Amino acid sequence: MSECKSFSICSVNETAWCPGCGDFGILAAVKDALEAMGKQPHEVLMMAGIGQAAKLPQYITANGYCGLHGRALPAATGAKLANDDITILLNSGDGDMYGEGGGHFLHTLRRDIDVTLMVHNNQIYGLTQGQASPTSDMGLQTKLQPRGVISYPLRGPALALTLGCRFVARSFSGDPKHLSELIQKGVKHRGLSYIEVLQPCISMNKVNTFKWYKDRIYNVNEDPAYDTSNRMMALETAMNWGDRIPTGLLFHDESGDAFHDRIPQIKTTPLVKQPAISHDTMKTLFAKHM
Amino acid sequence: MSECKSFSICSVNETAWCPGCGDFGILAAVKDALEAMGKQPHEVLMMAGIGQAAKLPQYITANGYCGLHGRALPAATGAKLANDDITILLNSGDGDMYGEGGGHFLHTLRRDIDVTLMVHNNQIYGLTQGQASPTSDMGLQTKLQPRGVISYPLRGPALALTLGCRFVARSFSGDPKHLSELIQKGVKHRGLSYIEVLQPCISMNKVNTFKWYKDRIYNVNEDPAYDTSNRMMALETAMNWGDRIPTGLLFHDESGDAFHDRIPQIKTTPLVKQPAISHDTMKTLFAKHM
Amino acid sequence: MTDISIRLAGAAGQGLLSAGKLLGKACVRAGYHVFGVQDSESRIRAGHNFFQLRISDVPVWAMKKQVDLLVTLDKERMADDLASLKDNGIAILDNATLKANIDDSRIVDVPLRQIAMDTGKKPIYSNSAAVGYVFGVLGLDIELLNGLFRERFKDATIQAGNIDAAAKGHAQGQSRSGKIASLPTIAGAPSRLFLNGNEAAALGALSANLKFISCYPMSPSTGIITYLANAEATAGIVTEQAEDEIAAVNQAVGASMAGVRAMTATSGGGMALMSETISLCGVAEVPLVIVNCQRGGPGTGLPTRQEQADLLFATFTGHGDFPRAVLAATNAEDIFYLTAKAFNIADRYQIPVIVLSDQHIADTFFTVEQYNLNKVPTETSLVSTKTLEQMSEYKRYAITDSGISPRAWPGQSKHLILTDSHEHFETGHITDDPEVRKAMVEKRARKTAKLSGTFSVQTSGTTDAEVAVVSWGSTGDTLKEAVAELGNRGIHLNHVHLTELWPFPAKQFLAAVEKAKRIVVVEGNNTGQLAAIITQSTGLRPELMPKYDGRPYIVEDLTADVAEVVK
Amino acid sequence: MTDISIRLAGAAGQGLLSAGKLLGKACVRAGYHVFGVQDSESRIRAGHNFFQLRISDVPVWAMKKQVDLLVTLDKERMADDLASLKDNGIAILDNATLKANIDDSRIVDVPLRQIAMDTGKKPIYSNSAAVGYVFGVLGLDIELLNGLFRERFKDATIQAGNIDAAAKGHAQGQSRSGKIASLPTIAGAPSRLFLNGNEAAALGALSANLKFISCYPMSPSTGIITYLANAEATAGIVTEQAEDEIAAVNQAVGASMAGVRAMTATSGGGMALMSETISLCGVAEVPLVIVNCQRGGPGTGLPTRQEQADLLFATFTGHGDFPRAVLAATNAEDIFYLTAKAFNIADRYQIPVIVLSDQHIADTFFTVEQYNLNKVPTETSLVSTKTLEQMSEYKRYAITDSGISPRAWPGQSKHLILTDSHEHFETGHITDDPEVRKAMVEKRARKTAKLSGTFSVQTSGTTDAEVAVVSWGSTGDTLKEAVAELGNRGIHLNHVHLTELWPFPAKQFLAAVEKAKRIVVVEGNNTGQLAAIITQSTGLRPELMPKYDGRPYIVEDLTADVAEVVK
Ligand SMILES: Cc1ncc(C[n+]2csc(CCOP(=O)(O)OP(=O)(O)O)c2C)c(N)n1
Ligand SMILES: Cc1ncc(C[n+]2csc(CCOP(=O)(O)OP(=O)(O)O)c2C)c(N)n1
Ligand code: SF4
Ligand code: SF4
Ligand SMILES: [Mg+2]
Ligand SMILES: [Mg+2]
Repeated sequence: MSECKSFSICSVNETAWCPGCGDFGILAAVKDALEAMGKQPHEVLMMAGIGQAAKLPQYITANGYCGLHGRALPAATGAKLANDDITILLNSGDGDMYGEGGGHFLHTLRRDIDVTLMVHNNQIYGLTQGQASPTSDMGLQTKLQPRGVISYPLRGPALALTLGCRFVARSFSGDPKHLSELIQKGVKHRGLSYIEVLQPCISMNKVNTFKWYKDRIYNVNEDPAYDTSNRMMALETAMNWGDRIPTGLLFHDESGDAFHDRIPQIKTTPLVKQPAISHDTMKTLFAKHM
Repeated sequence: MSECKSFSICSVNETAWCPGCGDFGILAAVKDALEAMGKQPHEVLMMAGIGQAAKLPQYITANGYCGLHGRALPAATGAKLANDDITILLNSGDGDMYGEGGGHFLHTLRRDIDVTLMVHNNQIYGLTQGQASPTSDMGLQTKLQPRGVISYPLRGPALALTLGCRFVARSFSGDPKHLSELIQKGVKHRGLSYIEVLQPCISMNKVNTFKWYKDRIYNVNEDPAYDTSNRMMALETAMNWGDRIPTGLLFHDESGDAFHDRIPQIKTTPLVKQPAISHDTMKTLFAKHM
Repeated sequence: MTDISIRLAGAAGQGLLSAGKLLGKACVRAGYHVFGVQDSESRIRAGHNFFQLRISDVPVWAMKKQVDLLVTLDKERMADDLASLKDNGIAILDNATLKANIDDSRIVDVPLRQIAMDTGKKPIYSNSAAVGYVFGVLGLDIELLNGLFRERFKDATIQAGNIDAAAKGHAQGQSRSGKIASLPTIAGAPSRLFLNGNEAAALGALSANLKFISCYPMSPSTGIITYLANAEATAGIVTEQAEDEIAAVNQAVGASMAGVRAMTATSGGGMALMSETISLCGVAEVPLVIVNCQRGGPGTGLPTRQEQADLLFATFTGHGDFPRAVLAATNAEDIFYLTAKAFNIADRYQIPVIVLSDQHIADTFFTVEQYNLNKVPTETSLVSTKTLEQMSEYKRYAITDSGISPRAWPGQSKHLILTDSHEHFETGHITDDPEVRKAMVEKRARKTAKLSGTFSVQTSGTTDAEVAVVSWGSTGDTLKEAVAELGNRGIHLNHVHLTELWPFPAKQFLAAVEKAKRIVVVEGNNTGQLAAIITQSTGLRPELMPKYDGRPYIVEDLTADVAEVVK
Repeated sequence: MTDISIRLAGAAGQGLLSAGKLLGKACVRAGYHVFGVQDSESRIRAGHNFFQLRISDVPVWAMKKQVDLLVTLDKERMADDLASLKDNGIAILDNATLKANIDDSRIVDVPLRQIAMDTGKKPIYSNSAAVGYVFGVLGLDIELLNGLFRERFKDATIQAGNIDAAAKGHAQGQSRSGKIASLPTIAGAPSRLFLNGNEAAALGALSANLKFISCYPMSPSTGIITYLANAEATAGIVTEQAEDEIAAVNQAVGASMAGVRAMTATSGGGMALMSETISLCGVAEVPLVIVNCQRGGPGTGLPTRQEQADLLFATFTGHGDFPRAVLAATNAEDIFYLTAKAFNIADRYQIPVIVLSDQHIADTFFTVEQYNLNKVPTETSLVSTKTLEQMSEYKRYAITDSGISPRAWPGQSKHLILTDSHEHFETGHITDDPEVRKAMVEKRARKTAKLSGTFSVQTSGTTDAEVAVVSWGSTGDTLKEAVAELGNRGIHLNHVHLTELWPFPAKQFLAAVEKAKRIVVVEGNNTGQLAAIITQSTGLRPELMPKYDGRPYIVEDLTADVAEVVK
C-alpha cells in the first residue's frame, strides 16, 4: 500500500461482507471519526483478529494488522508499548474478543492500554457461518445449537466495569453518527476505550435483527440523571439486557493514566525511536557478574 | 491408589508445601466438608490445574486429576458431562484460574457446570517463586515486578456475579470451619459454586500475610441486612477490596438448574453408564444419506 | 462407461450447494456414483464459488478439469467457467437475469427466473428449475427429484413450488436430451450413501461409540460437530461448543478420563492451540481423538482452501517424548473406518491420535457403499467393572510389558484413580525420582513399538514397477486414477498410498517399494512432508512432486504431471 | 591442574543457591574457572536440593560425579550425598543441628549454628560460617568473600554478621587446609563473568538491541525475564508479564511488527501454546525470537529437571509450511552469541527463530570470558526511514529474488503497512488466488534455502576418527570432556556438535562426518530427536545414545558409557 490522503481511497479490496451487513455502518463511523479528528492514515494502525468484523482493517486506508483469531489485544499491547506515537484502533467480533480472546479481554482491560476497542457484537459467529457466540441469548437456535443456547450470555460492558476500565460505551451500527462521536471520545481518552457495537448480521442471525436492536436500544446519556462518572450506576445499567438495552457512554473516568504512563522508560520517547543499546551500558551490566 | 475409607489415609505423599502455608487450612477444610457430608472417597473427584494450590489432589484420598496449568475447568466440564454421578471439586491458584485459565473461568461460569470451585487466592504465583498474579494489588513489588504491579487487580467474585453464577462466596484459609461450611453448601448447590479462598503464601508474598487478611476480612453474613439473594447488592459488595474485604456467602440463587440439566440426553443416565450405540441407530443415521 | 461432469457456478449464498447435493443424491438413487466438489471463497455472500459433480456408472473419486454441463449464475467469472466447458458441452444460463450476452454456441439461454415466477411465484425456485433442466438434458427420472423435494420440504406450497419449477425446467431440458449423455435409472444397483468427509468422520466416530465431542468452530472442520449436534438425540451423545480450542480439547480429555469416548475436531491453527494438551495426554495416558481437517496455512492462510501441510506438525506436536498416532484419511469411505480405528487405538494404547483430513475430503461429497459395521470392533483398555471390583489393588500407571496399564474411571469402583500430568509413580502421585522416571518413559515408549507393527500400507497399479508414486490424504484417489490412466497408456507405476502414518510403518513401506528404482511422493504441500517422514524412517530419499496453490489435484493435470516426471 | 568439586546439599529455602553463588564468584575473582550446577525439586521449601561447584585453573564446562568437599544440611539424603564424596574427601556438617550421628571418618562436625549465634546472633548466618570454613580448607583469600558481603549487604549489621561468621568458620577450616587442595589467588588472571544460562541469554538479547520482552512465568525459563525486568531502567527496555503464553508471544509479535526487537521465553509447554503464533509469524513475516528452556516432559513432566526433548517439536511446530530457524545453545558462553544471532536471523529473514536452551544451561553457573560485543553486529531487513521516504511505492510483501521483502513499521513514513495472516497480495490484502498463493509460498521458501547455507557445525577431538559422536545442547560440553578424556586413554573420537539445527546444515554436517564409519548421537531424550533430523536431512542413520532420567550427563558416567558403546 502506498501513501494515501484519506481513509477511503486506495482500498484495493471490495469488501467480503454481505450487502446490508451492520459492519458497513461501523466502517463508515471509523472513517468518519478519524477524518473528523484530522488524523492522517499513516498515523493510525487498525488492528483485528479474525472474523467478519475483523476484516475491517482490509477496507480502510491506514496501517493495518490482521493477526490471529482472538489475539488482537495482546498484539495491540505490544505495538502500543513499542510505539505510543501511533493511534491504535481495534475491531473484532464478539466471538473473537469474548470467546477465543476472552482471557486477553480481561487482562488487557486490567492493564488499561491506550487503544480504542470496538467489539462488533452480532451475537453470532458470522464468518464460520452461524454458531452461537458468547453473547448469544439463551434459547437462540443455530445449526450447531439446534436445541438452543443453554449458557448465560456474557455482558461485555458489565465485565469491563469490574476490571477497572475507565471508558465503557455501547453503540449501534445503525447509528454511525453516534458511534463516530464515541470513537472520537475514545481515541482522545488516555487509556483503553471500550465500545461494544451492536451489529445485526443479516445472514446468520435472523433473531437479533436491525429492528430487534432498534426496538430495544435507548441512549442512557439522554437521561440527565445518568451519571457517567458513577461506576456502580454504570454496572447496574450494564447488567440490563432484554426489552431495553442501554447504549451510550456508560462510564468515563478521565482522571487516570494509561498503562505506558506508568513505565518510566517510555514516558517521553517510544521504544521504536530510542537508540540501540550502547557498549558502555552492556559493560555496566557485565560488571555485575564479575 | 487402592481402596480407602476416609479422605486422609492412604495419601502416600508428604506435601510439597511450605510449613505454615495457607493451603494446609484449605486441605483440612475440604476433607472436613467431605467427611461431614458422608461422602466416600471413590464418589469424589478432586481436580486441579498446576501450581502450589493445584497440588491439593495429590494430598487427599479421593479420585484426582492434575492436568495442565489453567485448564482444570474445561477438563471438569468434560468429566461432569460424562458422569454426573460423581462429585467434582476443583482447587487451583489465582494464577491458574484467573491468569492462564481466565477465559475458561468466564465461560465455565456462564455454563454453570455443577462443580465446586475453590480458587486459592494468595495474590502471587507461589510455585514459580513469586511473580505478580492477576489479583496482586497495585504497587506490589516482586522479583519480576521490581517497580511494583501496575495493572488493576481482578476481582473474581465481582466477575463471577456478572456471568450469571448462582453461588459466589469468599472464605479464608485461616478459618477452615467457615470454609468447610461453604464447601458443603457449595457441593449441595446444583450449579457451579465458586469460592474464592484468601490464602497467605508465607514464602513468596510478604505483604498479604495471615495478619493482613485477618485484619481486613469481615463476614457479610453476620450483617442481618445482607441479602444473599440480591445480585446487585452482592456485586457492589464484591467490588470492595482494601481496608475491609468481604467474605462469606455473597450470593446464592437456589432456584436455577445446572448446565447438564438442560441437556435431555443425560438427564437420567450419565453418558458413562449409557450403552454403546446400536447398529440399528447407526443404520437410521445412514439412511439420511441415501 | 458413463463419466460426465457438471459444474454449478455462482456466488456464495445463491444455493449452489443445495442444488448440487440434490442433483447428486438423485443420481446416487438412480444407481450412479457421484463425486461432488465444492470450491468456495471465505465469505458468506457473493464471490465466485462452484459445486462440480462427476457422475459415472463406476466408482469415481476424483475431479475432472473439463465439464460437460455448466449451469452458471455468475457473470463475472463466466470466462473461466466457459474455459472449463468441453467444446461439445452445454452452458445453461438465464440471460434475462445475468445479461451476459456472450456469443458462444455452447450457451443455452434458459429463462430460469421466469420459470420460477411462473410456477412457485418466487425467484428462489430458479435453482430447482435449473436442476430440472439438467434432469431433462440427462434423461434422469424426474420422480427421483420430486421424491427428494417431498422428503425435504414439509410445507406443501414450497414442495409444490419446487416440483413445478423442476417440471417446467425438465420439460425444456428434454429438448437437448441425449446431447451429453443419458442417465437412466440403473436397475438393481445397491443403495449407497452420498455424503461428505465431515459427515463420514462423524458417523465413523459414532460407530466407535463416541459419546462426547467439544469443538471450537473452524473451517473446514465445523461440519463434524454440526452434524453430531443434530444427531445428539438419536445417537445419545453430548456435543458442546467450547470458548476456544484449548477448552475444546481439555473438555474432551476430561470426558475421556471420566470414562467415555471423546473427541475434538479442528483445523491446523486450532490443532496448534491443542499441542500442549496433546502432550498432556502422552504423560497422563488419556485416550484422545483429534480430527484435523487441514486447510491452507500458515497462520490464517487460506481458510476455505486445500492443503496437506500439517503432517510433520501433527507427527511431532507437543513438547517432550511420548507416543502418539497419526492417521490420514483419503475420502469419505476410509475416513469412516479410520476415525473408528482412531478411537480404538486411542483407547487401547491410551494415547492421543490425530486423524488428518483435509478441506477436499471435508467438503466433497462422495458416493460410498454401505459401511460395514462389523469392521468396527471396539478395542479397549478399560478394565471391566467386575474385574476391577475383584482386584485387591489398583494402580492407574502400573508398569507392564506392553506398556499399557489397566485403565478405569473415577467412580467405577471403590478403587481410586489419580490422573496426573507430572512424571509420577504407578499410583499417579508426583515424583521426580530418576529411576521411576526412566521406567515410566520406557513403559510409555513400548506402546509405540507395539502399535507400529499393526499398521499397513496400500498398494495398487503395478506393484513391481520401476517407479513408485507415493501419496497420502485426498491426493491418493486422484493419483490412483492417474496411475490407472497412465497404465492404459502403457506407463506402469507402483502406487503406494498411506493412511497409517505414525508410528511410520517402515518395514511395511520398504516391502511395498522394494522393486522401485525411483520413488516419487505426490503431496499437497511445498516442502515434501511425507517425503521427509519417509527419509527419517527409512533413509530412502524420495523425489518430491509438491502442489501448493490451495487447490486439490485434478485428474487430467496430475496425469500429465506424473507422465512428465516419470518419462 | 586444580580440579575440585564441592557439593552444598540441603532443602529448598535453606539458601544453598546464595551460598554456592557466593563461593563460586569468589573463586572466579581468585582467577579460577567455576562450574556450578543446581539440582532442585519442584517445591519452595524442604525436599532435597544441592548446588555443586567444580573449581579449576583451566576452563571447566561439565559436572563431575565425585566431590571433594560436601557441606550438608540434609540428614535424610545424607547417604546419597556421602556416596558422592571421594574417599579422601571431607564432609562438613553441624551435628548439633542435624543430629545425624553417622560414623564416617570423612565427616567433620563443625558447629555452624553455634558460630552463627556467637557472631551474627542469628541462625541465618550458618551458611556464611560454612562458606568461611570452606575458604579455610581451600586456602582461599577470605578478603574476596568479605568483599562480596560488602557489595551485597548495605546494612552494616548484616554485613558484619556475615563477615564475622565467615571469619570464624574460616579460622576453624584452616585446621584442615591443604587436605583437599590449595586455591591461592592466581595473579594476572583476566576478570571473567560468573553467570547462569538465563542471565547470559538475557544479556545476549540486550546486546542485540532487544527492546521488549513479554513472558508468562515457567520454570526453568523465568530467570530470563526476571533478569531483564531488573535491568529495565539501565537497558531502556520494557518487560511485561503476560496473562498466559499466547498473550506473551502475541505481545512480542505486536511489538516486533511495530518496529522493535522483541522476544518471549518459556519452556516446552509454553512453547506448545505458542505454536499457532509461530505459524502466524511464518505467513505475516514478523520477526520473532522465542527462547525455550527445555525441561522434562511431556505434559507438566519434571518442572525442575533436565531434558532435551523439544527439538523435533520446535523444528516442526506450527501448521502449514513456512521457514523458521532453530538454534540450540550449549552453555552460558554460546547462548549469549546465539541469542543475539537469533535476533539477526529473525530480523533479516523475517521469520520466527527458536533458541533451545535447557534446564541444565538455564540454572547452571558458568565462568565465561568477557563477551566480545564486536561479534554481535546488527543485521536488519528494516528499510531506513530515509530510503522509505524516497520510495514512490511501498509493498510490505514485495516478491523478491531472496524472498525477503523490505520491512518497515507503521508510522515510520507516510507509506502504509498492512501486516496480514491470510495469504495475501504484495500489499498485504487478502487473496486466495492460486497464482499469487504459489508465488508467495515460493517467496517465503526461498528464505530457507538462503539461510541454511550460512550455518556451520563444530568439530573437536580427532576429526578423521572412525567414530563420530554427535551432540547438541548442554550435552555437548560434557561430551567434549569425555572425548578428551578418552583421547588421553587412546580412544580417538570425532566430536561433532551442533548449535545451528534448522534449516539443517546437511552439507556442512556431511563434510564433518565424512571419515566416520559410525555415527553415534548422544542426546538427552528417549527417541533420538537429533538423530531423526540427521536421517531426515541426510539419509544417514546414526546410532542412538539416549538419556532420559531427568538428569544432566556427568563426566565420569558419560565417559564410561561412550567407551562402552565405541569399544
Ligand atoms: C484459532 C482459530 N479458531 C477458529 C477460527 C475460525 N474462526 C474464524 S472467525 C471465527 C468467529 C467469528 O465470529 P466473530 O468473532 O463473532 O466475528 P463475526 O464473523 O461474527 O464478525 C472463527 C471461529 C480461526 N480462524 N482460528
Ligand atoms: C503452560 C504453563 N505455563 C506456566 C507454567 C508454570 N507455572 C506453574 S504453576 C504457575 C503459577 C502458580 O501460581 P498460582 O496458580 O497462583 O498457584 P500458587 O502456586 O500460587 O498456589 C505457573 C506460572 C506451567 N506449568 N504451565
Ligand atoms: S455473515 Fe453476517 S456479519 Fe458476516 S458479512 Fe454477512 S451479515 Fe455481516
Ligand atoms: S510458596 Fe507459598 S503457596 Fe507455595 S507452599 Fe509455600 S507458602 Fe504455600
Ligand atoms: Mg460475531
Ligand atoms: Mg497463587
